[in-house]
Amino acid sequence: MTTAEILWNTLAAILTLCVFSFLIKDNPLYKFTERLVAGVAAGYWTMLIYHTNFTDKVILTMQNRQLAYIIPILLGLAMWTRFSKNYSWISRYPIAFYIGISTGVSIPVYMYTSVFKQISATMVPFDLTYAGINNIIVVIAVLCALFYFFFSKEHTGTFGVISKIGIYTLMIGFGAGFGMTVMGRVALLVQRVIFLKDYFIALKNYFVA
Amino acid sequence: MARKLLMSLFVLLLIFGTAGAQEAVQDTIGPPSPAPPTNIVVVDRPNDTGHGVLVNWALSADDGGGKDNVLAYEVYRADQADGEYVFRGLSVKGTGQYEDKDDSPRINDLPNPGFLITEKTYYYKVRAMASGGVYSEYSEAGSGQPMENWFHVGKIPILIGVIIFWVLVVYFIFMARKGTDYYVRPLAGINAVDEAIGRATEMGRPILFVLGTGTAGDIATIAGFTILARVAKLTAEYQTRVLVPVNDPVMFAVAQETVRTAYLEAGRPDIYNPDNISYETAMQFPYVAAVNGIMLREKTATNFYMGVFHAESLILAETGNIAGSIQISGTDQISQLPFFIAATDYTLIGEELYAASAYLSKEPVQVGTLKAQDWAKAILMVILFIGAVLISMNVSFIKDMVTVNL
Amino acid sequence: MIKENAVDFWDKVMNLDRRWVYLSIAIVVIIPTVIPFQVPVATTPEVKKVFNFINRMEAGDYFYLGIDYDPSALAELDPMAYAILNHAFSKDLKVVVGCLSQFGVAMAETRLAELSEKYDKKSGIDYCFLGYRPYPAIVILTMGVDFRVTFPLDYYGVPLDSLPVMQGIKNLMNVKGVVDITAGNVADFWITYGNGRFGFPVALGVTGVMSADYYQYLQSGQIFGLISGIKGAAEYEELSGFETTGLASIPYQTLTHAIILIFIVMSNIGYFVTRGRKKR
Amino acid sequence: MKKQIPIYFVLISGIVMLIQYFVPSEESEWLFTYANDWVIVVGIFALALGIWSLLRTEFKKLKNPKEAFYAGTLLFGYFIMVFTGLKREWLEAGHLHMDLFNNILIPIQATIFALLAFYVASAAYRAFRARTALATILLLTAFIIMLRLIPLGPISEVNQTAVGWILAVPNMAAKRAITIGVGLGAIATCIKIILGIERTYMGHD
Repeated sequence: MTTAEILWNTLAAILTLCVFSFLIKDNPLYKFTERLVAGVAAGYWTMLIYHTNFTDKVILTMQNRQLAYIIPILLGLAMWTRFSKNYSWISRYPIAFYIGISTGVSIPVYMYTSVFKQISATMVPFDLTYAGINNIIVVIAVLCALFYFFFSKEHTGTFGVISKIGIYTLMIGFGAGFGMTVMGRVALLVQRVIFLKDYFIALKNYFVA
Repeated sequence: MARKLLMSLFVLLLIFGTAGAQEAVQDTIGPPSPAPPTNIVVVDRPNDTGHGVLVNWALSADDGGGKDNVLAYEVYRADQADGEYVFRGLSVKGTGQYEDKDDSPRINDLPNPGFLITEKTYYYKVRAMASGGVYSEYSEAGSGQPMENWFHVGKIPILIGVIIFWVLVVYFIFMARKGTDYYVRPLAGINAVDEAIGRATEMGRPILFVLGTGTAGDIATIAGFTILARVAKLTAEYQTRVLVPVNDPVMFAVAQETVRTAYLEAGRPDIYNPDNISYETAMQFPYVAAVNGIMLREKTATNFYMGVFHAESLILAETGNIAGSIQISGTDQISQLPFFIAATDYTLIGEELYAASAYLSKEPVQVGTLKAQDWAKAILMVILFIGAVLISMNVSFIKDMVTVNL
Repeated sequence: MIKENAVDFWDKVMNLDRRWVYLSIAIVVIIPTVIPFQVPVATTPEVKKVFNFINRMEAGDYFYLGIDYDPSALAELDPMAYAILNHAFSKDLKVVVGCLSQFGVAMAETRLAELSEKYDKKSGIDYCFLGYRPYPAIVILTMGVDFRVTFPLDYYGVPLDSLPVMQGIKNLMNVKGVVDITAGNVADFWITYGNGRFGFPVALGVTGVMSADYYQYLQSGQIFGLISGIKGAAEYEELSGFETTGLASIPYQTLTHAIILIFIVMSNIGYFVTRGRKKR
Repeated sequence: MKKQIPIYFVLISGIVMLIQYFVPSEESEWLFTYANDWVIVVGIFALALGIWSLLRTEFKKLKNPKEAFYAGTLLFGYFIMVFTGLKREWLEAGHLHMDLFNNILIPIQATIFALLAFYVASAAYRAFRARTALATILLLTAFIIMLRLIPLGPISEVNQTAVGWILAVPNMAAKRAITIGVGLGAIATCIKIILGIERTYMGHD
């Protein structure tokens, strides 16, 4: 490694150790790292948005005289009325469009992906083979779990039993989700440890050579 | 520029290379050639922006019968009936249809020869390919125009679903307005809200409300705003501070409005402090680091996590645990629910997050929508069960009805 | 006296400072980094089926290997491709390699170049590399009819008809089965079109994140085997004896999982012991 | 004016976007991208608000001797990234901006992410206790799944079959049911917002 690379890597290694120090307890080193990364991330994000979205959607559209973009730009500027006490209500206009567009787009998308796709995928044939019996279990478990989400009915008696099976099903799902995730998280930690190891080896080689 | 040209040549080669290579081996004497496909009918491809047609033909007599040696069909297109026919693509044997669509007028800044112009007439010929690299004669040409469509027929089931659900919601809201009282079962996570705010007040420590790492346009985040509104109103009454660190600028503006209005409605605009809602930073993990810092240094007594969460869910919940806070979480993200279940005191699972604002508001109109959700669930469960039973008996019409292919 | 000590011990276990847990995890992650060693990996039936599929074929038998991952999934999927190709070449099987995802070509080419040299295999004689074509559904359907429809030439520009390896095999019906290694939706195309339409035996190699969604196809028999993530790769390496990075990552995983499981067991014993005492 | 008009904006934009979904024409596609750009442009301008709030708070903290160092650190991090990124081409590899990105932002982000390896362990230790039937099921499932990494000979064989079944059957069912519930809850929330029944997020005077 070159001297510059060693220096950059030293910085990265120190910051890595600072974050890990949080595991022992909150401390000034962690607080320093936390504030530094908050500032760097905000600065990076500012310039990224400026050079991409702002350039594309604001500067270029105006240069190309895409008049349709005057409206969203005016709405965007209206957000800035929040700097003033008396006119901050104007900022509700862009928020209204923002929320309105988001909700309007979401309704059919949820209807398709969360409802139709799931229902269609769950309609599987029952029979007495291994796969067929599993299909029966899947359908019954989905129905029971949906029972658990009933809000306007008391979960007592038969209904209570069914919804209990439902919440048990959900818990199996959560247990499985938890168990499956551990591998990926460990892999991330291993990457950091290997980074530190490689750094120390490089450091040793740098000073030995 | 030269690279771009090469790239587009390469793309063209990929598309047309197949046809050229087959023509080369066509002349060799070999097995008998199959009968050509007949009756070419070209119709508009439905449900599109007007840059696609469907080419239909009657199968070759040697496809599935006769000499039974057809492997595939090649589809060719021209601008005029007697123009130059260019290879467009393949369909496997037994298929009497080819979908010819291309909606990019230009590729790599060059005019795209494959592009279909809306309402222009195109001519198609099809020929059958048999084993051994022999071809039938070309079929007679058929013609048709791509048209722009104004309604997506394939989405009709979704439209019906939306309408039925919409009607249910409006009906139950209407009934609630007329005074019908609906029962809702208690939810542990909701019942804990009051207690958790009370605890913070007793301890004289602030409350933390995290809206997650989604955007202000995510519906789960919007559900988070509605819960924040109810929580903030309670904290205003108890005169407890509520800290809302956010990572999306629009979320920041909406959260400020939400909390300010809540304090106004509680009659305490005087104690509203806009600085309690803070924009931390834009990126996921730097934001999490900042929230961790707030939890430990402000010693928040109660933490709410309501919205869209990703991998940070467990980092937040474990740090809250170290700080000894009571934690109530809710998210629609299935992958993160296990961690909230394991590490927080109460968790609103999926739909419960959306129901929470109705529970907390206790307004009859809001509760009415819960009733509509239950009815919708009941209808879906019946359809699901009957559909599954019917499909077991090889009757698929219900499954076909709910299977939407876009 | 001894009993009371035991109770004290479990009390401590129940109120263990979480930093002991952190320290244990740190130790079991650092040890394999400093002193690399190997632990055996528990093999799963779904990986064994893929291994047996390759292992039971005789010299000269054909199978199709799909290499459809991009560099982002390299760490998890490349060891699978490496072990399977090694296994196949060492058994003198004939391999038809194809790509339905455009980044797969570079991955496949690297591995084929390296391993064909190692085993002295020749393109066109011992294996055939078809290259890449877009539209996976159509390509799979046409390969079910004839490879030459979509791939008149192989990746190196040689007509398929002139390749000795392709004499006598016309379409996917003539190969023993399909193993597709992918990080994307190509897997779904193989299930829907490859298995659904033509009924070829299909096995998949997928990333760990994807695996939970593909177990259902294993249950329903739509795929005959599944290699998932780095663990699946390690299993195949263990079974076949051809190692790259898969097995190397297993010590970390096994040790951390073992530590977590031990902690769970301890905390539950502690819970029952201390609860029992409280009852008394 | 202040309260009613925004509610109508929500209603109109919501209904228009809902209808847009069912219209495949080119005009409709244009509308979709255009509306998306509204959301993006509003977000761009709102970023200035967020950054302003962040900087203002930190500048205030500079006066507090206890906090001054940390506030200074944040401001230093922010402005160095802004100044080193002023030109478009400085955002490419080989410039200081990207060196800072690669050696400050990336390692810190990756390390915070890696903390999760410790946290899954401590959460499992604390939460997976057989206090109730529900907790026991959660614990047992997670246990079986995690056991797949431990080589135990014949026990592993049985365990692997159990893992496959859990993932394909109850886990799948749980995911489907939650997804359907989330869908209905989200649509109901959207309808309430479009109809103006839920407007707590909007604020009024």
